[in-house]
Amino acid sequence: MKLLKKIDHNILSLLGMYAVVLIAMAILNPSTYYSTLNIKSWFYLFPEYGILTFGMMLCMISGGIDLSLVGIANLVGVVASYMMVNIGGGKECGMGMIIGAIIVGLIIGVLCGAFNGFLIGFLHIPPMLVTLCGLQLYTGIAMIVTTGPGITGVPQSYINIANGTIAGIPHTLPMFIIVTLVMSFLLKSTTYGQKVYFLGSNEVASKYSGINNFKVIMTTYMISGFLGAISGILTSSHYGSGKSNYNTSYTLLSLLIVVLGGVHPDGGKGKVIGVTLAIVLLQLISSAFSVLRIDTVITDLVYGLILIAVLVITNIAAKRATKVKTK
Amino acid sequence: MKQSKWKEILTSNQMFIVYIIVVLCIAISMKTPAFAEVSTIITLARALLVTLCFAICEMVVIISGGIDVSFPAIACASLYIPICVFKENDIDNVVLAFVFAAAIGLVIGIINAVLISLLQIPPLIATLGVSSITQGMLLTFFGTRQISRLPSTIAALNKVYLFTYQSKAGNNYSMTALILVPIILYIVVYIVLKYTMLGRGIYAIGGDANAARIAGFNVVRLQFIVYMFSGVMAGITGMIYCVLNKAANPLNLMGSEMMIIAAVVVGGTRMSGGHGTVLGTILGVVLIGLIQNNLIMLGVPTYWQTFVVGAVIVVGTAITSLKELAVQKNQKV
Amino acid sequence: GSGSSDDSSKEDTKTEDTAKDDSGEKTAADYKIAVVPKMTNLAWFERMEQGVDDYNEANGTSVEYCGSPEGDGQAAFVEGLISQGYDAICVVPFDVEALDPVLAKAKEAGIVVICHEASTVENMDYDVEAFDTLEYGAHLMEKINELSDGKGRVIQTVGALTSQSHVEEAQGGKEWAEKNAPDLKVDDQPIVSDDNQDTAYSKVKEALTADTKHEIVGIQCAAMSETPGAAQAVEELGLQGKVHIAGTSLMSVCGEYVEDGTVELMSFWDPALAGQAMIELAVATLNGTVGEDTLSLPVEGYENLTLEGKVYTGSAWIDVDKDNCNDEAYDF
Amino acid sequence: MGEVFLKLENIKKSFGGVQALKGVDLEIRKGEILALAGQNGCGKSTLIKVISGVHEQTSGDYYLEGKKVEKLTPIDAIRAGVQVIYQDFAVFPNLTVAENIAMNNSLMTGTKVMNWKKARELAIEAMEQVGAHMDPDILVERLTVANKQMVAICRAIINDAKFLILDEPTTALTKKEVENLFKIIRRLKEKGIAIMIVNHKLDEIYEIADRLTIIRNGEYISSGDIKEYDRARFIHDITGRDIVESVYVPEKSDGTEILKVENISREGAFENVSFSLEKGDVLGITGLLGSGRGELGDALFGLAPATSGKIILNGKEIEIHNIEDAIKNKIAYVPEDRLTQGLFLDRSIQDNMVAASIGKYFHGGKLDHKKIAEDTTDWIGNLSVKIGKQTDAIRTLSGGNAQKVVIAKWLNTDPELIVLNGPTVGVDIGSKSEIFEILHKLAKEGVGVIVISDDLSELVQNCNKILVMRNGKAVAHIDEEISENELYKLFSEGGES
Ligand SMILES: Nc1ncnc2c1ncn2[C@@H]1O[C@H](COP(=O)(O)OP(=O)(O)OP(=O)(O)O)[C@@H](O)[C@H]1O
Ligand SMILES: Nc1ncnc2c1ncn2[C@@H]1O[C@H](COP(=O)(O)OP(=O)(O)OP(=O)(O)O)[C@@H](O)[C@H]1O
Ligand SMILES: [Mg+2]
Ligand SMILES: [Mg+2]
Repeated sequence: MKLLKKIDHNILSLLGMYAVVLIAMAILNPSTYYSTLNIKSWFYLFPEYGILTFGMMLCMISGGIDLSLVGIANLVGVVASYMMVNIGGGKECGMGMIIGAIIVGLIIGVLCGAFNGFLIGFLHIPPMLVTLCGLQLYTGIAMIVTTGPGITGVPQSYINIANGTIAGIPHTLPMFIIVTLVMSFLLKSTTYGQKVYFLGSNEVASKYSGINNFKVIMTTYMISGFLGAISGILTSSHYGSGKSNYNTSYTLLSLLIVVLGGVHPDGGKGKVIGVTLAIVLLQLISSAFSVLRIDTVITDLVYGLILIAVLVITNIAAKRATKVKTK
Repeated sequence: MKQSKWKEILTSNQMFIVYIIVVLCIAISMKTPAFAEVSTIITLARALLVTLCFAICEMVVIISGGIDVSFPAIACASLYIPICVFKENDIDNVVLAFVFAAAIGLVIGIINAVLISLLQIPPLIATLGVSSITQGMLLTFFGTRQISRLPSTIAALNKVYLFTYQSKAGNNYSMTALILVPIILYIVVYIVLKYTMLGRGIYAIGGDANAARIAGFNVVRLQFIVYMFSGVMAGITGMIYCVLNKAANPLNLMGSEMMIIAAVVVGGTRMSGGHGTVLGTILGVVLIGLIQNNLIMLGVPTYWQTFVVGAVIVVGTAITSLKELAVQKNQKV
Repeated sequence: GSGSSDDSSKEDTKTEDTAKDDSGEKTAADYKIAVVPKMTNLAWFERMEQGVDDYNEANGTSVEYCGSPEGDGQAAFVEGLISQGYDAICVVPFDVEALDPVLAKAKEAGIVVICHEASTVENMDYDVEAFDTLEYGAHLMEKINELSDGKGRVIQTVGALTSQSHVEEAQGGKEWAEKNAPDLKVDDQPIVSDDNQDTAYSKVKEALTADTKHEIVGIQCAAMSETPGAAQAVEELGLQGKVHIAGTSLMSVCGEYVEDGTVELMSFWDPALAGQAMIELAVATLNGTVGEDTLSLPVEGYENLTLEGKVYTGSAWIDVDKDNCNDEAYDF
Repeated sequence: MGEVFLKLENIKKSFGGVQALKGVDLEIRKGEILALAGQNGCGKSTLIKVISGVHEQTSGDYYLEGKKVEKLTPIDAIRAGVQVIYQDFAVFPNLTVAENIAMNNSLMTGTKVMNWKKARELAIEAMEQVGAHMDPDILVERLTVANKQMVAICRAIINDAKFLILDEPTTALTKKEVENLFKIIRRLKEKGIAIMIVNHKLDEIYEIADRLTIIRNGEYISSGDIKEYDRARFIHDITGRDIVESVYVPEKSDGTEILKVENISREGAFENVSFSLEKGDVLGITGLLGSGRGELGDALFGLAPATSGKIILNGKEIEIHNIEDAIKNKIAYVPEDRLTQGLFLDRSIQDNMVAASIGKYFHGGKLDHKKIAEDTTDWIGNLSVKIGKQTDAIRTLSGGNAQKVVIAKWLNTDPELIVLNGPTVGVDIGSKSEIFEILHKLAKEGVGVIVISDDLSELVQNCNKILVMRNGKAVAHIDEEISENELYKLFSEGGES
């Protein structure tokens, strides 16, 4: 019991979910679910939204939110594809150009983040609105670049980024792991990380403690934009094309994951481990659904239920543990 | 004194929105003379009807210190379920339909209230969860296909007009009678918010829930009222949407929440709660509606439209927030 | 656990088939086949599901009909299928660019890929079209031309600039007009409706309002929800007979406007048949009995398909107007 | 004396782990003024919240006018005539002054409609009584702390209360306003209203109270007529030890100048203020509200920087345009509003402790969490902060202890100059003297110490230099012993000096 108290309630309830899903599938349809092919397919999918989700997480810990991530991702994908196809010469596009396109893409991501950060940190417009507008703007620009249809014909080596494997393991898995480690280091072991938590828990006090809020906000949204950009590169590589309207469902998905992962929507609280668990959990569930051939409309339902369930359980558990009622 | 009052009014952020609207109207009429006609008002009224209803609910919720992203889902459920049930048992009763819709909205509203007020789950997340649950249930148990042949009395409501105006070009523009719903709604909300303790209580809990509790407000009760109101109105609005389109579609409204929130904030409501006016919200909705519904008349190329809408909202919200900031920067007195 | 029963049912159907099937020719029952629609939440594709179910009824097969409710979930959904031991996947791509690389994976995994409404997919075995989309668009435009005796302006609507078949359809109409109807001016840019009836309604209405000189004589709608939307606008503005609508839709969606003549031509092909055609083509491909320039599938409208590249094209479109709209055959 | 209005017997209250009240008895008669005294965190506010129905006692009996009360909600209490001015005011920032003041009244009468005209009249009348001058139509969020407190007071007095509770009502008021308030309180007392006041300023207690009840960390200590308590016993009962109130005299300064400020000005805040600070000096800055004393502090920390003038810190001239500059030059600032500006309420004591110095724990490519914990423990020791675990949320600490953490947060940046704006607001004598001991020690070690305060007795005792501000100008530099009364003259009188 004491030991249980030690571990975060949220993590506990997540692990509970893992047990449920894994055991259920072990009974219902192990042959397909646990086939190497199926497990491999997970590694192609969750890094794409997982990396983007970390951006959402960072912003939420800082007391904000980033609804523009999908817009950034698509804009980056579109610009990168545009460069490789219209400048680099499509399929025959040289390595130099590919790398160039990726770098430009990442820079654009950071710039979008900087734009968000500036409006939020300097003009003090509520993050929710800034990033909501951001979503419109970035999607809009992507739409202008493509005039609608996706930009196809990117070189094979670019497509390999998200679809290729090393030693049978998709490239995307190590990428995801690296991002995860960096994020947890950034939050736990850097000054910047601590400042994000302070900013998230009390903006005024952090200002009066000599923390440069503007700088921290800028950094936060730029990092978020950077992560969005990575996810954008992966998406466009995965689909072999850049387009303004890929993965529009990821905005809500990432929001849901972050909260599942125990990040407090008012900021100041949240752990990388929790979010990582949540990211993988959702992959396990959606895969289970596709294997069990359960109509995908039920996924919404289940996600919603899980979200509420986890929150309620966590709240009650937390109340039990420390009955300190803070009013 | 008088002078400064005027200055205050003319530089209030609501006036800024008005200025933008005026400029926009002039721009459009220059591009398309047909815009400068009575018909525009009718068209706009029809186009904004649903948005107006949603916006006022959202405003009340935000004033109370919360936020609600579940109303599109609520609306979808409350327009689709009654129609399905009616088709099944070939019932055909427009009044019943609206009552049914309101009831569904009420139930979901109560669920929101329980999660937020009793279980203390942050509003954004609670309503987000409720939203996907509602959608999931709807699509799972009632299917996903659009129903285009509505029961006749419901379809008939679509053709009830207050008056019909014939434009210079000879087109007919008819003002739907349903426009009365938002009109009445806005008047009622205005009175309740300004002249009843209920309304003031909503502002109070939005300003400082704890202080409200200490002062003797029943915070839980107020929150329940707010989310129940939001739910019921979302339900009714859903049915209105269905009537206006002469079709029951369980998905079309999804995703409209963000634009509505933007409209409300452009109208001067503070996300942090406690501030917001009915007039402001009208202006916000009109501005965003104007831009969304007249891009063709403005001659904006199709693939530029997303961007333009975004840009306008950025400006709108920026103005609101900057004015607010200026107020806070003011010397304390 | 429908999942587990899949495999077993597959097993026993195999055995009983080899029993009754004397001509060594394998049938759909011998293969694990999935039919994936653009999205599950359209009447259009519920009709396709109907078709698949009928097919299973008739042939005692267990072909799967499954997909994601929203179009942009399709790629991920198909990716999920690859790992589940299918012999063939029949898919109606929502977004060709997004799906293509996923289909590439499918083919690597040795799965036969059959498409519909997507002639440009690279990584597929064959695509079966009810008809040539460009021709189809031309067909609609032809009608508008006829109704408006060749003079005036025509606007087109598409669900999204990102949806290939819609854009092709519009393009087909425009090209036809440029060739055959010099006085019929088709707008360069189609109106985008997000495949949403309400949006289609207000945008068309806006366009008609702006058109004070009444130049607009026709509207060509590509997406199913647009035709009723456009019709509603025309009707409200009292422009019936002045503005002629020809578009794709279904009776269940647009029936009343066809009956009252606001929509003067509603065309479609029967998704149910299209679905069955995909299945048959998949089986044929698995059996290796394809490849010639012509192919005959036991499905109405697909008896004599002509092959061009990887695309088998039939002649299966159905025209409905005021006069024939009460035919049960079209009532879906 | 009138008959008993409220009687509490053996009230216990615990918040999960924290036992805030361990059996307190309390009795109040109509027409008497009872002072409730005790150290920070001894449970005064909690007791008040129990009385007003905000918290429910864990055990113990509660009698109102002789009748036992079972379950009490805030509105019940208000209806029963219990009016409270809370320590944190509990006013509505988003509503107008008028509405804030009239709110309780409408709630009490249970009216369903909002009558703006009546609200305005009530507000104006109430403000006249208190002698406050505010535009009734202005939003409270735009008011200064003092005026917010005024609003809270007005709100309490307009409702014909039978029992008025004031939890540290004078923390933000100037002497004049305090006198005003006391006049009102006495008038209400004449009307036979029972009054209970919580206050950390002894002089004020002696001035206003008839009886005294003292509690120490949640336990009932003593109770009786104010005359039975001389200063020594009072302090002893509160702290449980004897504190000698002495005047601070720095050891002979070696003349090394730490800070020199020359003619700094800021439009609309202060102009041409000059002062200097030698090793060992503790400089007090005082003045009425709006005299520019607070703004001076803000300027030194770059919150609202001075627009002209020279600042010389340890020999080198420095520019302060923003907070980062101040930090770079090792200037520390303990802000006025502890709750919103000083503390990260939901974060641990440890996090709060290092908030301003997190950068220095970043070496070897990562943060040294072990060192952070150790330093925290040291500071808690040095400043004898009373806490549970140093990983507890800081909101579980009470005024004085929280304030010590805020100070420690800055000492951990080893500053060259520390500016404290109202460091002892709402801090009990015990902690107060401890805090000043710390400051004196710093001064000895050569850190510049500036205390901004309007608690004259505390300044007289603890500062060897005092700068008096009046509407933006420095009107007096005092660097020898001065009596509180003399100081008060300079402090409040307009005109010649
Ligand atoms: N965006 C970032 N990414 C990774 N690490 C960062 C980032 N920002 C800050 N850090 C880490 O924190 C350390 C200090 O950051 P920062 O410069 O914000 O602190 P500081 O300069 O000491 O404080 P202040 O911001 O008040 O000047 C840096 O050396 C770096 O290792
Ligand atoms: N909401 C709460 N949750 C947990 N502990 C609390 C809470 N409120 C008060 N406490 C604890 O109860 C004790 C008494 O707090 P209280 O605020 O009554 O002290 P106080 O006498 O008012 O101090 P001060 O003079 O600084 O106002 C303190 O130890 C405090 O930490
Ligand atoms: Mg720095
Ligand atoms: Mg207290």
